[in-house]
Amino acid sequence: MEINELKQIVEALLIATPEPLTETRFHTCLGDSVSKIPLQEVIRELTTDYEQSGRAFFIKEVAGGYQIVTNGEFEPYIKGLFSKSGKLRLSQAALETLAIVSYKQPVTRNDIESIRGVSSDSSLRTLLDRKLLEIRGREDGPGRALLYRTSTEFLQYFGLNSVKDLPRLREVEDILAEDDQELV
Amino acid sequence: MEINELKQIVEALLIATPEPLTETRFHTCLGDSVSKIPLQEVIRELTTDYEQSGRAFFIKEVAGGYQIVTNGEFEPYIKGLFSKSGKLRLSQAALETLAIVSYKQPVTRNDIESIRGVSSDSSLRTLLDRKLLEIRGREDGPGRALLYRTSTEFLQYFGLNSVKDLPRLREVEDILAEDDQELV
Amino acid sequence: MKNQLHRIDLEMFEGPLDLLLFLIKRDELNIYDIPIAKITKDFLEFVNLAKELRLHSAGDFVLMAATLMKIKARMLLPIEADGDDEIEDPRTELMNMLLEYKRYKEATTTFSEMERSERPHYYHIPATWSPHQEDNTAILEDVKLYDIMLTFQYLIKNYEEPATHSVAVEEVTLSEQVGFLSGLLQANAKLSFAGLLEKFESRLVVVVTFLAILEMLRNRQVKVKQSKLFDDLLISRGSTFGN
Repeated sequence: MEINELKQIVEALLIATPEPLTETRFHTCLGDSVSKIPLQEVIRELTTDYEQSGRAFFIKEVAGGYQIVTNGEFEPYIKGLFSKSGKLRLSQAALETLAIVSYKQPVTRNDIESIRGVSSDSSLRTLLDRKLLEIRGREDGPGRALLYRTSTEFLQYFGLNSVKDLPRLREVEDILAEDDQELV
Repeated sequence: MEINELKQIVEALLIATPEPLTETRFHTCLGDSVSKIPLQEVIRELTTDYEQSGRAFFIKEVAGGYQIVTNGEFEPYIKGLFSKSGKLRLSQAALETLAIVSYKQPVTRNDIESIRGVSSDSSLRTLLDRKLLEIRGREDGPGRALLYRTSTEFLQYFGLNSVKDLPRLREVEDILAEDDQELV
Repeated sequence: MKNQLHRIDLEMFEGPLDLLLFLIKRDELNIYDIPIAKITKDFLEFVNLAKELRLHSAGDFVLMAATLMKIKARMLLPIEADGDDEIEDPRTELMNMLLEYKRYKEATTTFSEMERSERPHYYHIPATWSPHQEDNTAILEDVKLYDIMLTFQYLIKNYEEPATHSVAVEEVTLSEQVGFLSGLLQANAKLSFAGLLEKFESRLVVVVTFLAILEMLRNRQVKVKQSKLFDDLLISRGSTFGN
């Protein structure tokens, strides 16, 4: 199969897919029509096409695959499509909870609460409702507490390819040193 | 606003909209930036662009609005997106049936229907087809009705070791509990 | 300084640790050597001043107040160095909690920035009526365990008679606990806080009781003393008790 045909197929898949298009999924879709050109290269070609023809969208690498997203400049118009004028932002409490889960996962509610020093039911609920977190099994210990993890939606929400792409959790010494500098 | 700017805005809206883009919705999105060009004309121009540049998608008029869909010829590839997808896609009816079997297993079709209050034949069939449920044995009673349970695939999908690891209702209520009771 | 404190609202803080970090930063305190008496005083003052205590987080603030008082009491104990065993600073656990929390609080800023930069981009949502679906009912994308559990809860709530499903909600108010403590103090000259705690099973009751003690302390209905030997609180009648 040659590149132009592949470009069309990949474009169609990107338009139809409800989740990021991964290399594996792409090959499932191709079936017997084997291609020697890697998905990454087809994506690169499509990206150039979209840029040159002034499309209002681009292909984003996210959650281990590819998905079509709109260019940032159109946000003021797109907001009007959604009743609550666009995306709801997460509260500080929910962001704290997410930060803890993403670095320490899988974690129990107790783990979260002992770090935050405050009960975290309502943030957990918000995050589960928005599918940014998911329940994944139970702890082995005696309490057999439920375990929480981040989801694919989490990666999409923050535009990450994988949890490994998160900036490293800084050491406390670095943070404190910076605090001191601010004071001077 | 001139046609080229409008084309880009409409394209962005079509990419982001969860439901068909209607004329009314389009004007809500435009806000104060009034346009004298009707949506229909912008759509016509975009359609020509897509045809000329050999895009794999087109704009379809549906339910009183417009939506981007893939060209029919790519159907064979797109099917692959939905076969054994990494995500579980269920109808509300199937989800309800699955929820009842998960928590009340083993159950008969009768048990399910008396909780849901509607016939559940087709959701049971869907769930059996997807291998999320399985039939295991019969009830002892006089009717000897078939008993439904969740399958190993079900456990694997949700990362559970056993059915006992399902979140208990009490745990759910913890998370769902109202937390802004007034003290004084 | 005091007036500044007045304007602070409890809800500004994500919890007691957040408030402590604020106090440490504001007064340029050394996190590795926290002046526990000062910070306990400021913390308690803050908790008392916070006008609208919403129970959910107020409980966590009150528990922290109790922890701080416990540490303060331990700090007063004469240090009996055995030579071999090094005595742990009573502040260590709190310090570690604060340091750990600080790391995640810092990371929260990063998450906030990522959220902001992703905000203008919207993912393409494929047409919902797509012919790839088997039927026309609304398809729920990416069903999670949480959805299964919510659905079951919803179904079962609607199925069962409301009467058979009524949950006994434990209700306890501040004035009830004030009354309860007054009753106990009529009969006993002294009450041990630790002893009281053993009576209660729920954290909510503990919290409300502690708040009641603080309230009575403010009105001078009780006096609270900390024994030198134990870090327990001893509650006795105050100057306005029984008025």
